[in-house]
Amino acid sequence: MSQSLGLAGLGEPGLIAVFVSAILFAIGVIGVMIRRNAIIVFMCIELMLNAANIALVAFSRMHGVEGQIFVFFVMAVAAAEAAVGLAIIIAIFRHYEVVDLDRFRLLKW
Amino acid sequence: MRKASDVRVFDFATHGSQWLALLPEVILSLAAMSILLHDAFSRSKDPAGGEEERRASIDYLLTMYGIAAAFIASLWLSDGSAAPDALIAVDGFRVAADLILLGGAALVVVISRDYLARENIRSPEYHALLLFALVGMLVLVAARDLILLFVGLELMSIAVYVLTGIVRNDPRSSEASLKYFIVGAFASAFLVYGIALLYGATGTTRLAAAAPAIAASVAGGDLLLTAGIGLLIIGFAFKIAAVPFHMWTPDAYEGAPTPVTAFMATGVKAAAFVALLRVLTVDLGGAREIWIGPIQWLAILTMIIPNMIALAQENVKRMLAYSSVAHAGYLLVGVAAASALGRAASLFYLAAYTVMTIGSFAIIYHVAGKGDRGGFVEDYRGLGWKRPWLAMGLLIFLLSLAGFPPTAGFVGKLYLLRAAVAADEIALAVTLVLTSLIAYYYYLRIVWKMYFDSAPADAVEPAKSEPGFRWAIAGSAIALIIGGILPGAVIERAEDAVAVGAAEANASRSVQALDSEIGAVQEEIPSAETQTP
Amino acid sequence: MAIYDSHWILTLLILIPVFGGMACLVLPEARAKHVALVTTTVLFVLSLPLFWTFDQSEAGFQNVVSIPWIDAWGISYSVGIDGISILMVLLTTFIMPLAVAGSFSYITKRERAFYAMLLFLTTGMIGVFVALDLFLFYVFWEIMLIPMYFLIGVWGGERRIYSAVKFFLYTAAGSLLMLVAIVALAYLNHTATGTWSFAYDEFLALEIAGRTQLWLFTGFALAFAIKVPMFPFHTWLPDAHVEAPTAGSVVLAGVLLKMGIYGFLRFALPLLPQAATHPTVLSVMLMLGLIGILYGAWVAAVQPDAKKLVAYTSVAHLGFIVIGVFGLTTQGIEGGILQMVNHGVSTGALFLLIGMLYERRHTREIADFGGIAKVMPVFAFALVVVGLSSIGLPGTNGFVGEFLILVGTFQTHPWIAAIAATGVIFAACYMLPMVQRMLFNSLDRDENRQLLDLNRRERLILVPFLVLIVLMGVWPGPFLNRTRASVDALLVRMQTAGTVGAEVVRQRQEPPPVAFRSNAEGE
Amino acid sequence: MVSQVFQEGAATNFHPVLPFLILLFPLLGALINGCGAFLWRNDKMVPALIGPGALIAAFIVVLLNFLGMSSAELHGAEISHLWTWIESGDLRIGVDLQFDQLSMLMCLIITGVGSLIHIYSVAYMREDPGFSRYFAYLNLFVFFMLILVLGASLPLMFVGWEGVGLCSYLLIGFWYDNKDFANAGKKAFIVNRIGDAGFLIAMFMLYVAFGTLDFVPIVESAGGQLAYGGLLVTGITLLLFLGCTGKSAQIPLYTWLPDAMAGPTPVSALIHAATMVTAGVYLIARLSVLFALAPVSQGVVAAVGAGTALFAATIAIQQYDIKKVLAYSTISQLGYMFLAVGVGAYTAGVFHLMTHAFFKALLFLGAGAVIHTVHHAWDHGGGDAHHHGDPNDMRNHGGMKAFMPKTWIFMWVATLAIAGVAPFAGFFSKDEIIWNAGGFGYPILWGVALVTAVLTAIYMTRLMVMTFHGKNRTFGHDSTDGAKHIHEVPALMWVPLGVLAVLSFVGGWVNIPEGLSLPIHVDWFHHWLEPVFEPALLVAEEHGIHVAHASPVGGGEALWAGISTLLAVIAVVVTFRTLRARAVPTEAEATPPTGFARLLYDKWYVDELYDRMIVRPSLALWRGCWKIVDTAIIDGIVNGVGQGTKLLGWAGGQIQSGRVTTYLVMFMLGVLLVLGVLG
Repeated sequence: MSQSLGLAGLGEPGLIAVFVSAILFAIGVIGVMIRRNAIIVFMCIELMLNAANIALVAFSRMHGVEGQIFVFFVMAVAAAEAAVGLAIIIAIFRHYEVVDLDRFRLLKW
Repeated sequence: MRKASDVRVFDFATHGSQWLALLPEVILSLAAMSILLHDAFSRSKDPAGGEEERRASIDYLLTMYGIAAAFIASLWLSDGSAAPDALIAVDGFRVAADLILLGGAALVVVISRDYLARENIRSPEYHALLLFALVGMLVLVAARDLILLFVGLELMSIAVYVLTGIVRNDPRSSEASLKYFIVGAFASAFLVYGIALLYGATGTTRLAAAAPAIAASVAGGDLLLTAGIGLLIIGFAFKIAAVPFHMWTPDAYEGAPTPVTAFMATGVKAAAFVALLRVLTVDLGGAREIWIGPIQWLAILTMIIPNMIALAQENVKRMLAYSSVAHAGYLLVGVAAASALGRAASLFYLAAYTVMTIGSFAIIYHVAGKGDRGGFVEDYRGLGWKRPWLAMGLLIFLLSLAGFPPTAGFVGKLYLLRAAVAADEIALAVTLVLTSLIAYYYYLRIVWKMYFDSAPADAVEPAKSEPGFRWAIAGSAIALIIGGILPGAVIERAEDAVAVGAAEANASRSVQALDSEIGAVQEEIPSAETQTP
Repeated sequence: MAIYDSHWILTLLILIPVFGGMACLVLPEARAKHVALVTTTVLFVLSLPLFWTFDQSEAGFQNVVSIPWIDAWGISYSVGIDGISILMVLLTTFIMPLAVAGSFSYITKRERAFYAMLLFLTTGMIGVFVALDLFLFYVFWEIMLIPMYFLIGVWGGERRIYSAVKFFLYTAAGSLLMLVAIVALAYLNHTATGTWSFAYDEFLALEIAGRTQLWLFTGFALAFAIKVPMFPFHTWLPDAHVEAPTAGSVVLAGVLLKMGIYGFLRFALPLLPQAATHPTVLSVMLMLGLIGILYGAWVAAVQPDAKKLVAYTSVAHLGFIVIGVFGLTTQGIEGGILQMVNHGVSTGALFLLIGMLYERRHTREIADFGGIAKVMPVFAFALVVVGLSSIGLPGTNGFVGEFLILVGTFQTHPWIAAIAATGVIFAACYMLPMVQRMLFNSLDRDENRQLLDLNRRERLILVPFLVLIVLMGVWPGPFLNRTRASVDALLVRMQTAGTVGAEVVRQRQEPPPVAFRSNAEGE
Repeated sequence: MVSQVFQEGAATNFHPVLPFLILLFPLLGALINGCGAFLWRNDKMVPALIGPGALIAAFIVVLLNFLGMSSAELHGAEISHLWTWIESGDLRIGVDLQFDQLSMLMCLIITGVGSLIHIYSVAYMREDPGFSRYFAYLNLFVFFMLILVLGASLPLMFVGWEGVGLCSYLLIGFWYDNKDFANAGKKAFIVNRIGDAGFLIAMFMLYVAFGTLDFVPIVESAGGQLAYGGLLVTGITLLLFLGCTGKSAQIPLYTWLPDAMAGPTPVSALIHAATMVTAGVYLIARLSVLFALAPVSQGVVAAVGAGTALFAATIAIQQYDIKKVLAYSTISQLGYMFLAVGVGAYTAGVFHLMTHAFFKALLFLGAGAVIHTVHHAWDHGGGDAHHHGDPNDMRNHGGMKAFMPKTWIFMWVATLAIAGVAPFAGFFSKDEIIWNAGGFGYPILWGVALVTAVLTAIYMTRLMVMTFHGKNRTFGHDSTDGAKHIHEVPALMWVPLGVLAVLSFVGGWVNIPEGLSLPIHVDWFHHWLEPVFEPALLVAEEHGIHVAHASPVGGGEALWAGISTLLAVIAVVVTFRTLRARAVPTEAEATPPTGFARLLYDKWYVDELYDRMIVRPSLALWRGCWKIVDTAIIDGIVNGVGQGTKLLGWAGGQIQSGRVTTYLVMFMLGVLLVLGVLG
């Protein structure tokens, strides 16, 4: 079947926004891959979420408000996630005194 | 299925009807909050005395009542219906899922009681979080809108992250929750991005309504849609712990308090699967040829690899963790079938799987003893003759997990096989049986330790269990046997449920959907054959 | 005998052991053996009249009960017997009481569980033989594994765990593939008729393409070949036999091994006739059978362990049955069925005898004995008679079966049968040396001089075997007659199926072109 | 015209009287004595009465039937149906007894000679603890032997065929606590089974060809069914003959018979001389028509027969064990019979079968008497160790005629009979065989037969001389206490010898061919068996085969009969004189012979050959199957798969390193996979 991008209705700026979001997402992924520090890894994940937000907003140019509403949900959830996440990191910091992901190896194999 | 006359229709025109449609969720949330409030106000000055115990048991009761009420509520919903493109699904599929989840949760709560007392986990949030997670699951299975789906998913996940790490003074627990959290967050990012792309491709987050758009973009080979579906699958693959997104599972399962592990292994997985089934095989049913590839691959990998790794496990808890990953693989076969038959099979299997998994985890934490760190295969030597009933329970759960007649596990496996064969997924079917052969070995290993070896002199007798626990185990075991000998009723319920789902899927006017689902209505020829030109 | 008209007898046979087993589990340890004995005896007495009430002119199923079970899948609880299964059912009910009685002094620990397992096993075995719904069949087929797994694993010898697991996985491997084949059949049936069903007779009506038949046949054949066991899938058998307790070995050899053949006769052949009569399939099966005969005998001949020796002889005997069945002639198949019973009787008895010896000396090494005929004349007599029936001496049951098998197969595959006939030589080569080295030669070991001859219980156990050995040897008519109608029906089905079938039943339509017939009638 | 014959046969007025009794008596005897072996072990009275009694009773019934038959004009066979044995498809095998002249004759021999031997056994086995067991076996043997000859179909005959094999096995290994004896029994059974396999296959071929396995229809329709000299009939007959070589101890399967002498001597007389070993001859006679149709097979049978006769005779010359000598002599005489039935002189074969039954039984029983005596002498005479050698060894006998004159005389009668000296029984039967061998155009075999006749005379005379003549060596050379302990056997033993001696003398007179141009000529025997062999003879006739009236080198029957007798007499006399002169060393001081004699003494090393060529290689092969194929390869694969999977699992587990970062990497790989395989 012929492949198409399906971004027809998206205007110039929207298109740019989508690509930005894609790049941002990629950066986030790479960050997660290469960093060892739990906090930073988590931040990179936030980056990915925001990339998604940008994409949503961009698409809502094409499809109307639904996307923007979603963005708010994502933000809210991300906030909750951050709260819990940091709490967890603190909890484990109590045990190990470090936040280096590769140091947590009690559970393996 | 039911006649149109006595169907309770939720049109969502009035606000009330939405609340009613969400009644189980609402009830559970109220229960959870009331628990939080209750122990907020019943903080006693001196932790000494029966205070703690009393509060614990009140929490316990509140939780059970809440779940029971929710159960009744979803039964009440079972003869309701809503428009196919409604925000919240009101259909047999959801109700069936609700019942499975609620039942599972109830079991978990019951078996937790001993555990919490033994490990002396006093934090009252335990039950609250469990309920919130449950709410998330129910929302997840009810969602017809990707936004709602995302919210439900996160609600569930976040609560479970915390539950995993609830034993704060145990590094393993914290480590487990961290691993789970990091990977989970990573995955949900993919999910969100996937949803975004899907939204971009279809212009709506309410896929049921988007059938034409999907059809169009499938026809047009729209990359946006394809990528979106891909990311969506990845997001779910993490939740259902499909290989290779499963790496966190063994660690998280091992590190988490065993009842929570049971909850994760059943509730989370079940909810995610039901959502996946609805999204892929119903809403995106028209795009089967897009997503079937990844699903098949995940299924095969998920069946083979964990089963093999489980062979080499000495720690029973971890072994069961791997085995539950493998079961996700079996369930993926049901997804790949992409038919009403497949959905019904998955529902049945989920029900059986929930019971037998929780049961076995309960027994192994019981055998592991205080600290929940033992539980090596060697510790089971001679158990069969020392604690015959406990062992017999475990025996039944293991046989069911292995898919051996006469247990529900066997019927479920056969059900999945049937779906796979009917969908012409012979390769998957064969993989399924061959991998379950591998699985026989490590399940049997525990059995032979229990019965063929005699206990060493210094073996520690597992503590006596409290009646509730015993009833739960006995009940589950008997349920599995009955489910294996007389599964008729359950099967009919499952097929009924998906039949509704299918009927409504028809309503979404999509050529592909129509084709692939008509079949489904009278569980039909492989959808593969019925692709439109 | 109202019950035998009301058909529920088979269901009773299936249910009684379950309750008996539960009774064993709950009653006091000392009572278990008696409960088991009573249960199995009742079972036998109940089943015996089947032999007379059975209508041998009827090719179809009798005492049929069919009630819907899992409607959604069109699965029904349907049981019945025909000429192929009746002897198997009776064999089972005949062996069980003796196996139980044979364990009275052998089993000393965990008796409750032991006898319960034996009884559950009985349910499974009878179920397999009477099930007319493939789902039901498969359930029984699998259920049997668990009690056997326990029998070997808990009450077995040193390497019991290895053997038990080997047995379990080996057999399970086959049956899982069979499960796929069954489901596939059900699905084919569904596409043909639009309804789901696992009923045997519905599958019989199916028209299946040749290629598909081959695939399905492979699925079934593997499961059955492992169960038989056919070379090269036989290695689980010696281990299982050696490690299993006497009763386990008796049941294993007496009944379980028959299920493979029974499966071929009941399912693989009639359901997939084209595949079964496919020249390649036939020659493969016949070759494997033939190899089994020779190979089994050869390996048996050099075994130092009496029990292992007998185990390998089973491979040889079952090889005979396989070529009899796949020779696809009346004599071959009837002989095969008869030989299944014979093997059950004689090998069962052999294992009992070896068990009795093991109880006394706690060794099975042939070399540890010698000359014990002097101190155990009754034992010696029994062992010789049983051994001779096992090597098919005319006048014993073994001969009738082997003879029919060979006569039958010779008509379609002369060379196979001719080579198989040399099996009688090798049979002598494994049985006589064992008999000699155990019973004869000089009684030179003190521990052998102390041996006590069989006690009353043991003699009583052996009597039925000996009677049957002679009876079936000189008057097999009653047994053969009951199989006839069903076997002929099967053969007609095979004949209409394939090219091979045509010549198969040649000798059944046109009378042999012999002149004397006419003037013989003339006289 | 074949059918006409049978039309008449149908019209006969002979009906067997109480046929089943013939079988029932020995069977009951066996059962009672069998119970006795367990219940009243030490009571010698019951077996002593039941054992011989059953035989005599059977003999009487047989005699009645025989008289009835001879008074009636019977062609074809009378079948008495007892019950249906095997019925499957169109294969119907009844338990039917076939009464015709041949089976009647055999029954007479079996029960008659059998009775004598049973009586003899009572005394011979008197002191054996297994007395009752012995008679149980012996009766059982007779039962099976009668089934063998009376069975109306091949399978039923096969029952007897293997049944007698079983009893032979049990009786050879009767003293089973002696390893060699037990081995001998086992060897006999296994070797016989080789032949039986041939028998079985032949049966299958017959069934395919005829659709039945009953003798009557086969014999009747053979001519029409099978092409003369066709491959099928040749195959069938050769396979049948393989069976015969096993049962009747012919090359190449004869090796079991000499070992079989391990059994009690009366057993050797009954089973390994008079009855069982002749079953092969009987089988060929029974199915003579098939062999008549297969000239090739006939040639083979005749050649093997003659060859065996000569071969065994040569060995017999150098044996010292009296029973071994007789054993090889038996093999040799059986060779004669096969030569006869091979060339087509069926009557001659059966005739020799009968006479041989008389004199060979006599010889064995006589030998038994000697052994018995020596044994006793040693037991009672006590004496030092070296006396307790092998009572069978002729070097421990010598000069017995002084102590046991009756036995001595009887033995000489038998010796002259077997040597073929007129007018003893052996003369007539053997002469007819030799004559026919020449007459049917087998000059070489004819020569062989003549030579063998001479050898027979020689080794038998040697036996007589070493045993009965010269000085007694039982207690060493120079010892006089032999007289004290060696004495004639009791009447219970010598009376049967006497009866047999008479038979060995007159037994041949039932058939005095006019070719001998003696004053009297009797062809009763020929006439008696005529109907049985008629079909075969007809076939031969149709294909222009007939007896020539001159020997291969000219001269009539009378002349050559004279010559052979003369040769025999000369051989006897010469041997007697030469050996009388020679001093024989006792077993103890004897040294094994050297040169060619050694070769004969060691029986041409055939046993060793078989051991190296067949026994050891197959055992090695079988071990290989077990250790290599089974354990190493098949189980190796099975366990290998298991271990391999486990190993893979362990390896997979190692990836589960515990590092989240690894998990994330795997995650990304998964992402790539999913995106890669998207449709």
